[in-house]
This record gives sequence, C-alpha cells and structure tokens, in this order.
Amino acid sequence: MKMGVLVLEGPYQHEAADSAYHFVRAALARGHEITGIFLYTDGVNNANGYIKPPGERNIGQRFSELGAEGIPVVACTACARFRGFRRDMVSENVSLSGLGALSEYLRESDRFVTFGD
Amino acid sequence: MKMGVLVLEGPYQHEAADSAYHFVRAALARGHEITGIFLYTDGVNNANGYIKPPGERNIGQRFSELGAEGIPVVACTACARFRGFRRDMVSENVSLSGLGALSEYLRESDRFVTFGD
Amino acid sequence: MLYTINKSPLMFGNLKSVLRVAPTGDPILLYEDGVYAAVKGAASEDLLAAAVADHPLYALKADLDARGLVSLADGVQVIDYDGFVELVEQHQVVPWL
Amino acid sequence: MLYTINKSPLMFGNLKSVLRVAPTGDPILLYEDGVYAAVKGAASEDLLAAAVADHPLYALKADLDARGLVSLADGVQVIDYDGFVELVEQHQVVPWL
Amino acid sequence: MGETVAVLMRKAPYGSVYTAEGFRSMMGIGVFEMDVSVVFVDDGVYALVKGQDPAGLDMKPLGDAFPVLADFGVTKFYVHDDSLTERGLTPDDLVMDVEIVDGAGAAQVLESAGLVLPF
Amino acid sequence: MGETVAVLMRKAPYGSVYTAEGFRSMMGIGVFEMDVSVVFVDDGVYALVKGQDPAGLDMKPLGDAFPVLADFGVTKFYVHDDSLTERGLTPDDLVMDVEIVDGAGAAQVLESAGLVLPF
Repeated sequence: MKMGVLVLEGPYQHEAADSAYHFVRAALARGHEITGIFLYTDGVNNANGYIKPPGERNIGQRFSELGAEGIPVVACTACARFRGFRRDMVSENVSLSGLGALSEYLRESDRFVTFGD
Repeated sequence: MKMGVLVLEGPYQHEAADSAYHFVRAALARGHEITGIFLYTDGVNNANGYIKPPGERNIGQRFSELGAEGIPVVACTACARFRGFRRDMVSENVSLSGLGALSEYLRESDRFVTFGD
Repeated sequence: MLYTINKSPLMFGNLKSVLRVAPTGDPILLYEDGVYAAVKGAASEDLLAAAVADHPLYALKADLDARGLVSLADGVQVIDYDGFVELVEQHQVVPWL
Repeated sequence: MLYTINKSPLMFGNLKSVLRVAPTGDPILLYEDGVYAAVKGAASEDLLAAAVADHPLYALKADLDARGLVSLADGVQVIDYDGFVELVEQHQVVPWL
Repeated sequence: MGETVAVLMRKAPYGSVYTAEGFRSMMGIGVFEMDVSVVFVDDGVYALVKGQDPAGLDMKPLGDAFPVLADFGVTKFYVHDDSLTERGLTPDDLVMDVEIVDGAGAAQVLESAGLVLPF
Repeated sequence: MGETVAVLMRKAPYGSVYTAEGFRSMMGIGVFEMDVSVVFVDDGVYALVKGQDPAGLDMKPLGDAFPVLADFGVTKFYVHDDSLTERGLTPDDLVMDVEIVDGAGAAQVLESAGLVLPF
C-alpha cells in the first residue's frame, strides 16, 4: 500500500518523531511504499543536519537516511522561517517545501498517519 | 526582588515562551531584577538568531532584546547539541552554558518561575 | 505558595490534581489554556467552585481575552501580568505544568 | 477506522473522549504514554474495560516495555510495530492526539 | 486515492500552535482542490468561539479567520454536540454556522473522508 | 537566597523529555551543592517503576538511574500516596526506597524548599 506520514513535533522533546520513524521502518519492512514524510510545525526540527546527540540515537540522521533510501522527506518552509531553521541547516536528502507537498502525499496515499502531541 | 526564569518549550509551538516574555517584562516594569533566563530542553530554540516570522511577533528577537538590556539569557549547551542548534546560530546577547548557570540563578533568586507545557 | 495552572480542565487533569496538594488558602492562578476553567456554565464549573471554596483564584486577563472568554464563574478574580508579578512577590511559585 | 491514543489516562481525557466518538467495533491502539491505560489495577481500569467491551484494543509492545508495564488488564492485545502497520493496512487511521 | 480529507480539530487555540496550523493546512490543502471536511471535537470547539482578541499576547485572532476558508473551497464544518454543551457553549457562541453532529455523526464524517489530519 | 530547591516530577517518562531532563537537572544542581528535594506526583511516579526497558525504542532506561543521584548529593525523595495508589502501584514496585507522603506532605516539601523546578 501507499502510506503517507505527518510529523508535528521535533526531536527528543516528544516521542512523536521516534514513533514515526519506527512506524515507517515497519511499514517498509512489510513492503509498503511511503509516499512522503511531511515535517510540519516543530516537526521541521527533525530535518536539522547538525543534530549531534552524545551517545544517543540521532533522530535527524534517521530522517536523512530515509531520504537517502528514496523516500521524500520534506519540511515545511514557512514553519522553518518561524523557527530560524535555514536552508543550509537542512540535512542531506531532506528538502524544504510548502503545503503542496502535503497535499500531494495525501492525494497519492491509501493510508495517512500523523504523529504529534 | 530577584527573580529567575526557566523556559522549557521553544517558540510558537506552545505559549510558554510568550508567557515567559510577558512575565519578565511585567517584572521589570515593577522594578524587579531578573537574575537570569535559562532556556532548557526545547527552550533553547528561543535563542535562535535566524527566526524570521513573516508578519508575526519575533520571539527570538524578544529574548535577544532582554539580553541586550543586561539580563543574562542562557541556553543549555547539551540541549542545543541534541537539537542541532549550533553556537553560530545563537542570537546576539544570548549565550550557551551548562546547568551551572541554572544553579547560579536559583541561588541568587528570591523567586523562580518556570514556563513549559 | 502560588500554584499555577496552564491546561484546560476538561481534557487535562491538572486542576483536579492540584486541589489534592495545594493547602487551603494558597492562591491558584489560571493562565494560558488554564483560563478555560474560569468560565461559567462549563462541565468543569463544579471543580472550579471547589477550588474557589478553598483558594483565592485568579485568571490572567490576556489569556481570557485571547480566547474570547467573558462570562466567568463566581469568585474568579481577573488580573493582568502586573498582577501576576504581584502574586509572585507575595508567594513562591509551584508551576503545575 | 483505527483510533490511536498516545496520552496517559489519568492526566488526559483522550481515552475517555475517544469512546464518545469511535463506533462500536472500531479498533483502538494505545501507544506512547497511551499504554498506561492498559495496566491492571489502575483507577483507569473501568475506562479500559468500557473500551474493551466495545472495541478490539491493542497496546504497543515497545512502549509497554519501555515503561516497565507487565501486568495488563484483561482484553488488551499486545502488538509490535509490525502489528501496528498491519492494523493500518486494514483501517484508515484517526490519531486522537 | 485520497481526494478527500477530514481535518480533526481537538485542541484549544493559542496555548499551542496546533489550531493555527490546522487552519493553515486547510487553506493549503483546499487551494490544491482537495475535498476537505473539518470536524471540531473536545477543546477544538474553542477555536470557533466569538470575540477572540489576542492583542494582549501580540498574536493574531484565529476564530474570525475560519469563515474565510470558504474562499479556499473549505465549506464543510461539523461540531460535536457534547463537546460544545459541556463547555457551556451553544451554536450562537460560534463565529459561523456549522453542522452540529453527535459522536456517531462525527465518526461518519471521518470515515467518509478516509484520510484524517489531526490538529 | 535559594540554597534549597524542590524538583517536582509530574510527567510520565519516554513520552516526553521532561522526566529525563528533570533527572539531569537534579544531577546538575546537586553537583553544585544545592539542597535538592524531589517530589513525585501524578504521572511522575511512573518515572520510578521497576523494569523499564526502552531498548525497543533505542532509548536509555530512566528508572534505574534515580538511585545514582545519591552520588550527586540528591537523597530526599518523596512520592505522593494517592498518585501511586490510583496507578495500581505500591512502594515495592519502585526502583528505590522513598518517603510516601500525602498531599499535605508533598505541599510541605515544596514549601520548605521554597524554589520549585517542575518537570
């Protein structure tokens, strides 16, 4: 099936970004296609390429890796401006875009799952 | 009186940073001394100098302005690493430091108020 | 001490829970989404009445105004941020986040 | 549809509220702090029993294990992330955040 | 598959960004010509209360913006009856005409839409 | 003025960072030789439940870390009785010995400390 994912919270503060990652990994393992992961509101902070958690899971790198595997991972441009998250901070294989990307994932998906607080 | 402030949430996602700012302004207006504002967990994101909210209040700038007025505004170094928040992103008149700063503000304060979620 | 509540009363247990700890006579401040507990006619009104019976109860004007809340339950005292600071002058603070 | 709950039952009204909307027979998944509703002997057990009476009820293993929750109420089915995805294959999702 | 979507609003405005971004997402999705239904449940009904004035917080009012969504093709608004009643509110307290639904009615809107965006 | 501080733990672990950072703040403040009391109320009591194993979430266990706080001079732990009971827990379910207090006792600890850090 085609599944889309929305993430509404940033890394570490809430479990949402972790849950989204584990869900996506399990969906891929079951052979599903992820139409896209849209990082919205504080969720954009998961796209930060400079995350360096000493001795802990790197949530930023996880989303970057999903991007490297060909899954569209997109952070909301407007939310990024509100949070001082600049284009040069975006991790590899992740990009900034508008709500059109969210609409596209919704349109293409058989299922859509949101993780937030 | 001497009052310390702790902020546990970032800008825009929750009202905490706004409430902290309005409280500090009111405390200053009543003649109190703010011993320090410690930005902890997601609160560190309020120290981001690149926040550019189109047509809205600039929460990052607000904390920078408090710093310019001589109030110690300090963001937690470890939390910053977890969130990809680098030293070169810190807004003017705000600095990064450890929990020693929080201890210092506690020690110096007659009152201590935390804003979070 | 001043106990402060920033969560709405019908979806969060914070106001209910603070009443088990805050000693009689200690003031309670409702701010942010906590101000929804101050309205008249809501299902949370009994809880509010219980709070008012034992505590001076304040609600922050800027948060009430933002949310369009005008009809308040009996016993709620509306204060602005200056009043918030004044309460903090008089009491240590227990943020019941 | 699959209704999902990620909040604890004694401090948040989410589980109570979802039962007013979710049609009988629709499954409910407890995950993140939502798994605290699955434990035996808590004051939320009546609420859990009401949920189990009308809905297939699941709790996510990784979140149960993290929180050290081993003694679960009757009728709770423990699933892993693979099972979460399987439920999503079978149902559209309503995240009751 | 998903040409229809329901936006589920369950949180109070101003305390968090969820209401404001739920609103913005409706504009964003509506403008891309998806069929959007909006369901207000629990604290979400507070988003539609008349007379919101967040000037003292230096924020922009949210309630009065909802009727504007019609310009973006978003016209189907449903409010959960019990959520409204237990907050001491009636339809007259809201910024716009909405359809009042019970729990089953709210569930039906979500099920008809298929995909659900929660805020 | 503030040589004493109470850390008030009211949130469940893992769902948010509050528990972990509350813990870290105690170490940080304890090491600077402040007099720290810790009060667990509401979902905060879950922080001390035995047998936490977040390996499946790739996180580190929090519960077993609390006894280590003694090395940082943090030794006064209070747990609210009703919060424990309504969660179906007893002192035997906790990772360490704590003092069980009622609501008035918890308030007394907060008042004695003066400054309160909530997590």
